[in-house]
Amino acid sequence: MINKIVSSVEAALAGIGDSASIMIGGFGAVGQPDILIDGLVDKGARDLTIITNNAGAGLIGLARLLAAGQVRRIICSYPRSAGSVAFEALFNAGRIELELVPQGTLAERIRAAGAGIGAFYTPTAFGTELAHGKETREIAGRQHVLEYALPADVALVEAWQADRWGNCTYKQSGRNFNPIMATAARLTVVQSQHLVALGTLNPETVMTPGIFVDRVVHQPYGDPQG
Amino acid sequence: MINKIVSSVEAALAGIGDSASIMIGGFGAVGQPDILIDGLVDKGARDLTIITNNAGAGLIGLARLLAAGQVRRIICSYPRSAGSVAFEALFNAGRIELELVPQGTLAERIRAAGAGIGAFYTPTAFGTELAHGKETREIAGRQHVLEYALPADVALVEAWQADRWGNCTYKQSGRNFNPIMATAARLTVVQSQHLVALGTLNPETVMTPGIFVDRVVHQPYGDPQG
Amino acid sequence: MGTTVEALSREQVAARLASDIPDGWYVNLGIGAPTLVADYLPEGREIVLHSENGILGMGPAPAPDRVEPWLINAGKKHVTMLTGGSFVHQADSFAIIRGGHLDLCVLGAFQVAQNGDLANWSISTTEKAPAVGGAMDLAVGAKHVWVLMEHTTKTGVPRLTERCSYPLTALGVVSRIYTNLAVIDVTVRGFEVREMLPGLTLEALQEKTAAPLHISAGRLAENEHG
Amino acid sequence: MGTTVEALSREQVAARLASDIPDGWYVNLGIGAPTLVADYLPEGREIVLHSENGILGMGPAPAPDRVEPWLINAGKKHVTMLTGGSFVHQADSFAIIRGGHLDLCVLGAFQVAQNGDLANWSISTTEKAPAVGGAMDLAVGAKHVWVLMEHTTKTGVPRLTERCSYPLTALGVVSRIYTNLAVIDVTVRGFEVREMLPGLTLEALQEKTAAPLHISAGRLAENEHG
Repeated sequence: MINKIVSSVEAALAGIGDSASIMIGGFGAVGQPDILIDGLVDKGARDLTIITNNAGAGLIGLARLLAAGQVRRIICSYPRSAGSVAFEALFNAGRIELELVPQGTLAERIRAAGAGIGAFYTPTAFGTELAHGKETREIAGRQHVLEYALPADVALVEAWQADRWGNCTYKQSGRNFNPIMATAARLTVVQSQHLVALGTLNPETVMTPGIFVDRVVHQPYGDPQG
Repeated sequence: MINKIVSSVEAALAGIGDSASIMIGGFGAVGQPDILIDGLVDKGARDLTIITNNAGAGLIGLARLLAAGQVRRIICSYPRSAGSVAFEALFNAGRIELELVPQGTLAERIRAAGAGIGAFYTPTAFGTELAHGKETREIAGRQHVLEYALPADVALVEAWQADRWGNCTYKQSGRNFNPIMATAARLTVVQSQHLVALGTLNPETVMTPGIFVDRVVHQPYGDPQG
Repeated sequence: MGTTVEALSREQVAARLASDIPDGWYVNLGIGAPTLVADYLPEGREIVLHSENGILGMGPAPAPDRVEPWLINAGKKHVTMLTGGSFVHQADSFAIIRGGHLDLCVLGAFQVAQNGDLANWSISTTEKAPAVGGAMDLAVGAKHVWVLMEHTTKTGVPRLTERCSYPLTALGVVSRIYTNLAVIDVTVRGFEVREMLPGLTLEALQEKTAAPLHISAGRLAENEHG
Repeated sequence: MGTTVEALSREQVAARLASDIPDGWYVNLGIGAPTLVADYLPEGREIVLHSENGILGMGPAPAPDRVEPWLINAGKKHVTMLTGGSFVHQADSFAIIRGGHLDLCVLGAFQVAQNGDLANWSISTTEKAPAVGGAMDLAVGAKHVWVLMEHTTKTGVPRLTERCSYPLTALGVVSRIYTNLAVIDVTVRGFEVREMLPGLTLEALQEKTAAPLHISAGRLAENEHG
């Protein structure tokens, strides 16, 4: 029998060690799996590489993980935002590495990793600093930049509903990076607002099929914070 | 006001001329837009390039278009099947060109065209005849083949439900190539079993957002034939 | 600078730009000033707003008592959904952008060059905590890129230049610029003035512009007849 | 060929293979003989079947009066859905395959070489109407590739060879072969016999095999103890 549901955040994060690369879903606070991030803080894993869109705000969620000094490197598109004080303090002090990636290229690199595509050519960033040193190629009369798949050891995902097979749905703009990150990591851990019985989710509208998911922990967390 | 609904197959296919490249959705008979294909036969457009998974069966749908001698070239993964007599007769007589593409590579090339990705590296077909003459590259210790985006002039799609903005859903395994083809053509034409009022479809479960669709024609066609 | 003409407010520029968006266009409004365009979309036109975080058919800000906590835009502000809207994940959202499906993207800018080069993401290569978000994808992907900005910096330095000195976002992509003084097309000839504030002379506008201004053919005709 | 041992039927080989599939695996069964495996999945194990045309959690064939016209498998036969199943489109279906998310793919074959090379899609480079489908994607994508085939052709030509003479499907991918005579692992040493029909000698099996057979370490130990 397939049962991916685990009963605690600790069990959900078991085996995640120092130096892991970790994708974290969410766009701003919406769809960001804060409880799992808090679990990472409690766990104390260090030297992490974090792959995510933003770099957190305030002192909760991702910002808390950054402030705890557990992150060596962040790969993201938009670290600067209202309240991104934790990131900015680390960055200005030279205590965190930043790989800045255009948002669409970040999404596509994550998707490529999940889809077994080794690399791809995108027109985005051609001729800019963010393509500096990268291979380029003219395709169909247009200049493109070569970008590589971006896999991770772990993906932390926030879902709206999940069942014991790991099938998930998301809520409104909480979908964002969550479904693609779920496909791109060796270990995909879902924090779900609701647990539902197998068969509750309509097969036509499952957004993340369970094949991509390893563990589900029920966290009726409520509305996005911050 | 956005209203993509047209009242006839003729209007749905207006402007499609000789030598057009045309994607046709469906896997086998399921999700194959037979009424639009019949419309192409009636229209008499010739010298077509058809991009699709199979090459039709019997004497309906795609097989009928082939038998009518309107297709110069077909790009597909699995032309041979029970009843694919129209294709086989043409192929054996040297009267149709075949570009055989692994099914996943076909799907990915179509998706790439819709997503503005110029080309990508896939491990599929490395070292086989289907990669003959293609560029290869080792990425992360694995050999890959370079494959290019495959766009088309027209995509013919079968949907289950559609609204006046062109938002679509599909039914069960009728989904297959339809959503990705809808993204990859300059003109996307949908044959839909049901028309629904705007707002009927749940924003969370629209499978093809209307942005990808140009025309919708209502065809309560019934179950897949053949 | 010798002109007594009252420059337009940001709101007025946004309204001026909004009036040029045709019925039925799919439009992304960049974060910052371009977001204001949403408040001035002409009555009677259905214009579908896209947001990078995965929304099509975004509506205005909600009443304070009708906030949906899970529904935010790319600027991380709460929004609403129009009837007919839909959600997509991040890779699909940027497939929409990169794949050329948006009719228009409105972006803010630090500088636009006379060849259409855009600089809008960073003011220096040594900036602390740089952030790019979806700007580079939007700039290369949308069918039309219109810039909404002040004609000069606060200290009077022209933003329309022969060549951008700030880091580039994309090459040769801007087709039109709406400033607080004029509407200017970017053509093969360079900057072509389409419209100026009443009372403003071409000489006065040229004084605030660091590249040659041309009178557009359309405007010439208008002058001849008027 | 000197052996009086009765070879297994296709159904018996399918059942033998099925008994080795662990609980919880995600499995794709290739068209043809591998499809039979579905009929012998062990009771009490939840095994999730994937079908290339976009199904996860495929169930057995329906009763004649319960056919769903829109629900077919990759072999274009009507199937059912298990509770917990879901549908995906073609690009996502092959992202599952190529991305390494399937635990197992069972394929038929014309030939398997001792280095794991697989030839299963074409018997000649001049074949009329060749067809490849998803075979090449499945072969490179699944974590385990098991082949189910007759040990020799009808005329007695061995299918296990030093080197494939037929066009390749993929290089070095097969890890195990289930034939009507034996179960054979493909290891760094080449073919290792894991299991033979009772009464069959290694010599008799070698006679029907065009590459050296080794006794697997596991089997040796078994012999020593048994």
